[in-house]
Amino acid sequence: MNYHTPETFEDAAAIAARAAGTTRFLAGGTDVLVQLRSDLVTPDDLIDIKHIPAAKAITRTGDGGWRIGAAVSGAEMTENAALCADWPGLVEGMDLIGSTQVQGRATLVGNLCNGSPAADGVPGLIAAGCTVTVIGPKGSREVAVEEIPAGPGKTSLAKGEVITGVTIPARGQHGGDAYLRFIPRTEMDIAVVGCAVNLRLDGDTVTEARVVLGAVAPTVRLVPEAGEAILGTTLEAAALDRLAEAASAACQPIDDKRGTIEFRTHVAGVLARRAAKIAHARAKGGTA
Amino acid sequence: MAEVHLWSGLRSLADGQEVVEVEGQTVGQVLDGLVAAHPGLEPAIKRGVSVAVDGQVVPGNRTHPVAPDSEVFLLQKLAGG
Amino acid sequence: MTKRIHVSTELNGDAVDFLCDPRETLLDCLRDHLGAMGAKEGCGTGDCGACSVTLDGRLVCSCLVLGVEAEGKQIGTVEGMADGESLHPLQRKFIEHAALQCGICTPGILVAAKNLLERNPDPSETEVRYWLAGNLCRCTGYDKIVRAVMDAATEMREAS
Amino acid sequence: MALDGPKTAYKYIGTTPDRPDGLDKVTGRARYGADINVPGMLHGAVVRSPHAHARILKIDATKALAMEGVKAVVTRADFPDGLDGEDWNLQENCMAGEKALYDGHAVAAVAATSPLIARDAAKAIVVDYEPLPHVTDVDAAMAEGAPVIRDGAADFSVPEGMHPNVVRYFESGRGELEKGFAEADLVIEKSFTTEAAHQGYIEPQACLGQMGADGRGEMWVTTQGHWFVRRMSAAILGTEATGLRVTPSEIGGGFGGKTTVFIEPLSLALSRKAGGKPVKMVMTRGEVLRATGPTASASMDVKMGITKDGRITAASGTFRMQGGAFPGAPVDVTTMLAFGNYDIEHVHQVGYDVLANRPKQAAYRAPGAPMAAFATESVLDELCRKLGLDPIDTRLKNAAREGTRATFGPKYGPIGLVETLEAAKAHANYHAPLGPNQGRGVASGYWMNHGGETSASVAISEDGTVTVSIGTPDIGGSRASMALMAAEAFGVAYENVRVNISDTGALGVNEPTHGSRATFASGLATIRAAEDCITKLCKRAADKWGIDAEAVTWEDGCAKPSGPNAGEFPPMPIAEIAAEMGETGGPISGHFEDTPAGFSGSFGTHVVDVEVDPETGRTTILRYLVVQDAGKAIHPAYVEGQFQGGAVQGIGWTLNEEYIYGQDGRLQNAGFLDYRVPVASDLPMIDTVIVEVPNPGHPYGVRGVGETGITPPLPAIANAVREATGKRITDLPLRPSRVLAAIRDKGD
Repeated sequence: MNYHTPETFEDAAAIAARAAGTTRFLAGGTDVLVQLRSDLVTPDDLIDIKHIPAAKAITRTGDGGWRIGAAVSGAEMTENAALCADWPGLVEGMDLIGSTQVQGRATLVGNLCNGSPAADGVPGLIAAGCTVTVIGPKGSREVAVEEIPAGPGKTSLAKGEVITGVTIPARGQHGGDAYLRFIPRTEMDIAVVGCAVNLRLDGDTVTEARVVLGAVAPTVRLVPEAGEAILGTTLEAAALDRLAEAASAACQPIDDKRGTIEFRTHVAGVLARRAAKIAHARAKGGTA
Repeated sequence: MAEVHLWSGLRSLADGQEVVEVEGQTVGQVLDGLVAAHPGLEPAIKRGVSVAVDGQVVPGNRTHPVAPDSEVFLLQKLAGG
Repeated sequence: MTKRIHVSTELNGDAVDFLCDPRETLLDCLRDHLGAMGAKEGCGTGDCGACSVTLDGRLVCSCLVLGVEAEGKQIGTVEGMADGESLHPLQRKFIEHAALQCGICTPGILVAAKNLLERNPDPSETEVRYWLAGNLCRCTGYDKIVRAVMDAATEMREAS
Repeated sequence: MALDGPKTAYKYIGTTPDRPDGLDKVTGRARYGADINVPGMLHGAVVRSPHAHARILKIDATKALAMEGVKAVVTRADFPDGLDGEDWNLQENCMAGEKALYDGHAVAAVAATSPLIARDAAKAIVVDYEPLPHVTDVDAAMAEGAPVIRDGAADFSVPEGMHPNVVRYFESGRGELEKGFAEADLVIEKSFTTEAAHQGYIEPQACLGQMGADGRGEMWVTTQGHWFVRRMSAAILGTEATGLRVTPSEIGGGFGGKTTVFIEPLSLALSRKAGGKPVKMVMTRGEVLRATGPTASASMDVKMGITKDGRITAASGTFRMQGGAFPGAPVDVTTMLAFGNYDIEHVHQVGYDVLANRPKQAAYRAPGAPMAAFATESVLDELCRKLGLDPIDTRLKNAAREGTRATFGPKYGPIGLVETLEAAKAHANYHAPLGPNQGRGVASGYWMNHGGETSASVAISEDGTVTVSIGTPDIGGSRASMALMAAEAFGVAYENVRVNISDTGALGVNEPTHGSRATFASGLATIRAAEDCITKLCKRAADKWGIDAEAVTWEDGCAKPSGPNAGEFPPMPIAEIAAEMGETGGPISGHFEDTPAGFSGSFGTHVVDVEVDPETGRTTILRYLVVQDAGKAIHPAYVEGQFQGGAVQGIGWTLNEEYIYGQDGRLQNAGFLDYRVPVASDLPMIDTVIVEVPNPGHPYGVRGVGETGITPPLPAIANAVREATGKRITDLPLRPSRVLAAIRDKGD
């Protein structure tokens, strides 16, 4: 295995483009090292992007949004009070991944590139309408986050392409987001179901809504029908019922060691309802 | 004569008896006496049994004394985790 | 065999270096190349926390860090907790509260708890439990561990 | 010098000093199984079957042996033929012969100059398999047409006509069941299942083995019992036991799982083949879960009858257990202890030990007891609920006590079940108010305990301090307990006692630290060896004073004349006798060897409060109380630790821990990510009450306390979930999907 430490993303992409065998980018390593250790994937070339200065930065964008470098750890995000105030749901999705120790290493972009439908960090990104910057042999492009996952363990990235970071839009007025997941324990599990909700309100009434489900389909899934179910409502009981129904209806889960089809389908509705209420309270200025 | 109580799984090996009277002043003599009287019991005893004499389990101790009026139970052998 | 890489790093304040295969984890390097056996491998997948160390002050699982990544970093392990003969309050409280039985998880838990108290000197029971959720202990049921951490925090606050 | 019955007043016993190994363990200095590297050592790795059941057609190691740094490969062909009984089982489990019997079964092993090379070489060994039909479920394995795992494995006890996978059969009971059930006002019969749970010790199996062509060698190993390692390894390798000297490392948890061997004989075989170079082997977590012993899984039918006023009239149970591809599921214990808590006139138990394509089960804390308790204590709870009876009062009404004839035959001596029930009833937790979706569950449990082969030595140092040598590895602080008992016996300070765990070359044979026996048996041996020593110390004093040895007594660390008739001499401290021992007859030490009887069981009662999320089926433990009889708590903090640890292992087994096999017979959750042991944030504090009903069979009244604690949680939590949800769930674990399905099911 060759270990590379490029200092620019362009160099990183070039190494990957040249490489003949299996290539992996190393940021937090919390997936790559597990695969290495269990002999699932032993890369021929391992490209550590942490020597790239921009990869480690959390910065504000000109329009009041945020830019999270590809090697920023979950702990660094959680420690950024302004980011947490803007996007508590997005950050809590990231924060739920693994232990304190894993938080010291794991990255949002890594979570996305691992391609797991159960990735806790991803639903919040999609709900917030984030994009990622992809650099590759053909130059740079900005891609909506929901276009990256392509199936369990798969992404739409081409050979030699690397994500440099995530762009989060400006929070704006009267907005709130939330992420909830269901796990059997209180920590340390992979999501059985995950749900992110991002809302904007006019008074009590929902004017924008994005609902995203994790672990109930081959990829993290934006569910427009679920968002529509609560548009123009104040999340009264009937609206929440419609939201839960739409969320459950969008599920195409599998039976596996972590949950059953029936369970995932039901709990997706439960979580959508609960997350929407939290997002609503946050949009109203609450700190729930 | 000591009275030896067999667990029911052993009774078929001892002509259906639940209680067998055996001569013996020690656990070892009692076990030997049992096998002499009922050879069918040999594999079970060879596999290992615990013996309770008057309520006290005395595993693997063939020299433990048995009085004529002692109550002897054969039990399945166990150790633990 | 892959060519081995030279790594210069700092372990508990001392400059050290070692040669390693790039596939070797920091945990492998600590234990097999630097002789620091305090960090343990319980799972190799970041699920048990027995290998907890700090890397530039950040709590990590050393099984999820490559040895080559330690270049130029500061590593903190359980071996660096006591100041000479004087134990860290957490170390003393773990003994006092019987917060260890077999002790295999203890080094990782001590490193993690020290990192917590450096950030949050007055944690609630719930905060302690969630901070330590990545440190499995199979012997104690965590009760005495949580008590020891809370008690050490109290003592450290009173002393400061 | 012998003491008459349990002492009652103590100076050291019952105090909680710092454990002697504490400093090493909080500083990272303590050395565990993997914490050893020696010059010239090789590293081993194991090739494991990816099939649940397959004929091994060919093993080709040519490529592996050609790799740089690879020094030896062993397969079953490197082990002797002709073993039988449990020795054959162990050999076959350590290294597959004609067939791989479960996913993860070892088929070859390799030694190389680095761990990475060994891993790469293991991947380069090519094994041709012919996959065979498999079965992993106990009921399926007994059913007609199930694949036969090993024909002829059944012993004498199995009745005619059973499937060949049924290898042992147990039946016990007394009275007339039909008459008993006829006397009942309410009879309930239910079927239950429990999944296999793993001991989950955080330290994987690890050893460093060295053996020459002459069959002599040494081993450093993490184990609960190094004499077992020696005997089993020698048997598997066909060498003499004394040729192998085994030194136990510090042990990172065992809970029964480290009472047998897996990689240990492989490291010796590899070493022997590699010219005697030491070979270090360390299992990965995946190997631990796939290939070391979890406990058995169980399928059970239990029927109990009760009168309106709460008297149990009759009970019967059928228990089917698979313990992997070898005989040994602890169904014998299950049948024996199933109804052991209670005084029941008419009782009957049947047990089946069944083979399945799973790893060979190993002992796990009270092996066999928690499964039975789940079934029997759930049925009793249901009877109480249906009749509106208080669960503690009902248990008190039926509780076994001194003189009760146990359901397995003999009469109980002094036992503490009643005392634990009374203490639980008086505890605040039993009266705390409950909110919506919350429920309280109660259950009791029992473990018989064990004596076991035991040797101990006590030696006096030149300065009068005391060295105790025992042979039971210290897993949870037992060195502190031994030091306390030695301090008490000698009347010397706790700090003046050092306790060592001796290697197999330095002490007589010892059984492992298992069966809750270490504090009982090694403790008893320590006290008796100390008394042997004290006799000799008294003799030295008597000689010096010129009086009869019988006229000298031992008190507070000093020899004293036993009365005015013995003469007027000032007390002679141990240090003074020790300083002169070279000139007064030589070194002074004491010994004790026995397979002690006199152990007595420990009963416990647990009370748990849970809250169940009605929308997700998730169970949260709100409060947990353990009350258990310790006989006499030597070091109460570590007794509490045993109670708490046992309870939390039981919580894990009940809620989320399980072996999950796919249709292909492969284990799907071979890691701590999906084999979900409880984490700190899952739990509340675990409240404890130590009850002390002294055991007359131990000089200080000790009962083993290690195992009982895992028995009541399974039913206690299920009973609490029953109250919180209105649903009786009869299958473990109570994973959220199962609980939610029960809640959403409109039936009862």
